[in-house]
Amino acid sequence: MTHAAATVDQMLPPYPAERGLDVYNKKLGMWVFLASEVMFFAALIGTYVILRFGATGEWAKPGIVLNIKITAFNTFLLICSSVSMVKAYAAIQDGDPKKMRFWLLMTILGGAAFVGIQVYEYIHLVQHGFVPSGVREGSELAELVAKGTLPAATMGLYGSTFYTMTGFHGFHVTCGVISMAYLYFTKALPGKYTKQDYGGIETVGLYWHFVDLVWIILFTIVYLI
Amino acid sequence: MTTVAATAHTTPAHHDDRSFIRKYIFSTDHKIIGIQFLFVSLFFLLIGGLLAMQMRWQLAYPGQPMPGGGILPESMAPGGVILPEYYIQLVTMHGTFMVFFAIMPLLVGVYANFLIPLKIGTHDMAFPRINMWSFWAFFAAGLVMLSSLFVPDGAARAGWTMYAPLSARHDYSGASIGQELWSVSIILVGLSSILGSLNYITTIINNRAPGMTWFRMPLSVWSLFITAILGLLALPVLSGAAIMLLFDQIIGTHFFDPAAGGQALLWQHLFWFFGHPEVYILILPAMGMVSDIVANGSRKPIFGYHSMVFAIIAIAFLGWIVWGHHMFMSGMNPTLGSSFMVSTLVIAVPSAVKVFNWMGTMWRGNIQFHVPMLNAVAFVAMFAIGGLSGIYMAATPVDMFIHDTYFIVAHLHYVLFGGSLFALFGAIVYWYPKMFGRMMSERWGKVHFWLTFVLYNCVFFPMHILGMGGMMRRLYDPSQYTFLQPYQPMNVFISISAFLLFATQVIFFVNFWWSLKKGKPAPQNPWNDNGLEWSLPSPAPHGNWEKVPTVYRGPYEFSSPQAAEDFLPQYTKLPTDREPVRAPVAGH
Amino acid sequence: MHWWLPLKGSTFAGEVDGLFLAITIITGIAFVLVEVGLIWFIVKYRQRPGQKAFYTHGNNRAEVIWTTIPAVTMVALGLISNHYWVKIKGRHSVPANAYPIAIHAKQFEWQVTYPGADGQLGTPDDFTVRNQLHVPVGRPVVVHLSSEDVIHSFFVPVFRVKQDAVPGMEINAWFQATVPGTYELGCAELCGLGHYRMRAQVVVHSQEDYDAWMKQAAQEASQ
Amino acid sequence: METAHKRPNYILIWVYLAVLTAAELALAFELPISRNLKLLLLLFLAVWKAALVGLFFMHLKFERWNLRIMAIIPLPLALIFILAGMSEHVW
Repeated sequence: MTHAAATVDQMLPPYPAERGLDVYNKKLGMWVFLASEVMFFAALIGTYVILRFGATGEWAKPGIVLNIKITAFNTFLLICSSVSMVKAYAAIQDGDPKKMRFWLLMTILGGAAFVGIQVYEYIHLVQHGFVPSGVREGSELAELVAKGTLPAATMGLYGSTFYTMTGFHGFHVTCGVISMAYLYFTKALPGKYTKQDYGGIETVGLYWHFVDLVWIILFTIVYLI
Repeated sequence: MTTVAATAHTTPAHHDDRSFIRKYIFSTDHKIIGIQFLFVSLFFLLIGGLLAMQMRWQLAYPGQPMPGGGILPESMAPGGVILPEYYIQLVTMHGTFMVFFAIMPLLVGVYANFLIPLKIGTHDMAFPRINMWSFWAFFAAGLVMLSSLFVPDGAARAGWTMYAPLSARHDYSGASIGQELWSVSIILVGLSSILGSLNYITTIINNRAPGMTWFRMPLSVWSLFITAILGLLALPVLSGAAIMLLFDQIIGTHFFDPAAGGQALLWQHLFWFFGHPEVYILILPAMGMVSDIVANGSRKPIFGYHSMVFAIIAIAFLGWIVWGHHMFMSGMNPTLGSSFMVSTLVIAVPSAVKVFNWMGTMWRGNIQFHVPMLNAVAFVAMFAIGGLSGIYMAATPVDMFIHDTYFIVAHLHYVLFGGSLFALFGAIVYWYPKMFGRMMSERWGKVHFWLTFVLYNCVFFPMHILGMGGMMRRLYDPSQYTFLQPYQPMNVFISISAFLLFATQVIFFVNFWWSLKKGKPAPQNPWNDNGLEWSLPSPAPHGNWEKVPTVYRGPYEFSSPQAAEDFLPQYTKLPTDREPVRAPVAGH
Repeated sequence: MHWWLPLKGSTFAGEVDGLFLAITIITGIAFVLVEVGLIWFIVKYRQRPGQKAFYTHGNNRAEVIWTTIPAVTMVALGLISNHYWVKIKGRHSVPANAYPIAIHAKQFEWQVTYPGADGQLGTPDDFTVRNQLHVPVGRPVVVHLSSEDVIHSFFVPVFRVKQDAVPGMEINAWFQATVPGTYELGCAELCGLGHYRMRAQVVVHSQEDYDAWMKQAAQEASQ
Repeated sequence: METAHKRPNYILIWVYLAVLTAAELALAFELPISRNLKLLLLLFLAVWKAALVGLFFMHLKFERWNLRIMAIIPLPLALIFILAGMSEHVW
């Protein structure tokens, strides 16, 4: 398709064409994109695993620097937003745009709240003295390091990997919230999604669930281990 | 449903009422985007060449003022004499420009964009607007990289491989903004490649013309498809690594800084985990296009089409498990070295299969030596040398001696210049008529080819000897070492050949520009080829076909007994051909 | 100037050179096969009026042959190479009686620490000399490589030995010099703007000369 | 386009995910078991949760195999990289 806006049947594979993967272009494109996202996070997570595995000395025990309670709540929030996304998808599949709009709005709010809480968490951590380069001198955490509660040798790596991994995850969540909000105002509100054509919802949903999936891994390996 | 679908997917009429900006600048037409990539990356190819010339001057005449070097600022070359800090910028930037901004976009940006929709028979890419963003991300990356040459303390200085911690800490390299701009630019390159790759993959999987089955696709499309998969999965790793490097440089993280617990080898693992698939990104499309051209020039079907396809897939797969062969001497776990050595040697097998199949294609052919064919044959000959010299460094004990010497420099230039660039010279001439509607000059093409072929060997073959003599890479002044002083005449010989080689490229550039306006108008199918793109007028119109063509056979039916001429296009319907039937899909 | 490899100065230089030669023979055969074949085809099958190319899509037997032969050759080469690799660089390759020398690389010099009279590193009689590597002939020497700042690479062409010195790691490399004389040690990994002048002198002594040099150098260092 | 498959109970998946998260927290901070066993169990739970999201929310369970392959291809590559990187520290 060059420039005709084919609004009908967006969710069918191109035709006439040789048989491909039997899914429409946008969905296939999103899966291909997600494959590359897997490799991006593999680089970040792999770096963390390798650095931690090869670190000389102990790694900080979980729960000392990071606030587990608030992050657990955040995890729960993201899981909820994932389920509300899939509810929106189910609603439009059943041809109920009103319900779809409600659940999409819930997803956007859930995602935005996640980002908000993460920003709050970052501010809190920096105030306590946890920064990307390690522990700020003269801070609360520096005293813990001096007391030996936290290992001095690996705090630099801890800060580096923590902020990079969660930061890029947060960036992805932000992108997701922005694109969902864009779809909400330009497509969902004007009622452009129908039982036949809800490709935008499915595609952005795939992205959103992927971001949730990454968080599930990150939460476990960064906060709990 | 079928009827609805069909109407929804018919092509718009061909009248083209887009404004100039939509048509030529922020264009979403895959052919225009390909041409934009072509102009920009040819420019960077020229920049990369100019940087190489300065290096060659310093290597041949160390410490002597470079002619015309007076225009360079004091911080680079006072009085035209190249400083060591400028020399390592030259080394770094030559590699970076050639790999990321010349060869890779020339092969993938230009030819994946231009050829995929034309050769598989579709109107455009699956996501034309994402395609446009891919170009502009690349353009921005190029501008950032170019601008780094002009910042106060100069461009990045750690080699194109940016080994940490030299690259990660400014007090080690002596450059700050330049290093950071390098990282930023590479992140953008990664973004551009990912956007491009996802487009190519989706388009090839889903948008092939009726009858264009997987095993009727031209090898160029096959190789571009596999390349896109490599790019899709490798470039995000580079982007991730470059982001971490940038953080080390600007916000004080410690990923690659051993002084604070980081790991220096981690950068090498990340970089080469991307870097080795990247090596195949830089050669596979060239192989694919050479296959097309060799079959056309020999007027014979490609020999062993299926084994060619499987060789591409095998190379791509093995390409993921050989990255450690760049790190044999890095202090890597020696057991890991053993396994990387074996996988590296094994990857020579599919490459050999490809070379033998090209030869098999030429065997008992009726070989026409048009300019693309000359370049394609040169590709086969030179790639064979580059591939064979790779075996030396794959064998770890020998690599212990030749690693980081000019032997490596010779090897990589035999593959990248003798391989990719010769294929590109062929491809540019071959598809020029479909891009611009005119032919490039045959005579000047031949002059350019022969001069390049001879001079190129004069430049890079002696580098093997230098490497065997133990001359290290990236040396500002080899005459510092007593044992390298006797090799100085050879350095002078290489440099003079390099200057002439560079001058020869002027012929190509003049031919290219002159033919744009004054070239012979191109017929629809100047090379008597079988591909779908030749069913279109030259240049191919916006939207390509009114109605996508139907494909009846494979792309290499040359000299078929079924046809009177010595070619039988994929879109020609013979009385014996049946219409392709597509299995019904839910919904259609 | 050599047109082939430089002087063989260590015990395994001959093995490395032998492997180099073997690969040259293998690749030489392939090279001749490909290039002569190409030229032959170019001449023999060039376009002639009225000639039509032979219409074939390939030959499975040919494919099998030219897949198998390179595969077998490459695996055999891999096994042979691995034998030497394990011997030279494997994790247990350093001979037990090797004479220890520590080299600390920094931008842009080699700091060579000798074990002194007791032949042990880490004792008070160690002394350090800049850019001078003296080794006894006919005795395995193990170099403990470390780096102050960035990655450097310890490269002595006549010994055919190369090993990166990586900050944060201590890497051992060993060799056994066979020919007394004066050679050069260079840095093979780009390490900054002074990379090109990061060189040192390598002197291979007979054992008596080495002992004499050691005594004198220790004295000079202690002053 | 009709959905060919029976729709999974999304709320049930949600409950699963919430319970598994709670189990992870309990495992990480309450259970007195050896560190390695804890590590193994936590990773197992994480993969389980990730699989639930992938299979049901991203409806991979209901896709054809060739699309599933698309999602699976990067995983072995990532694993190869991580294992090679880790093997640097065990010799």
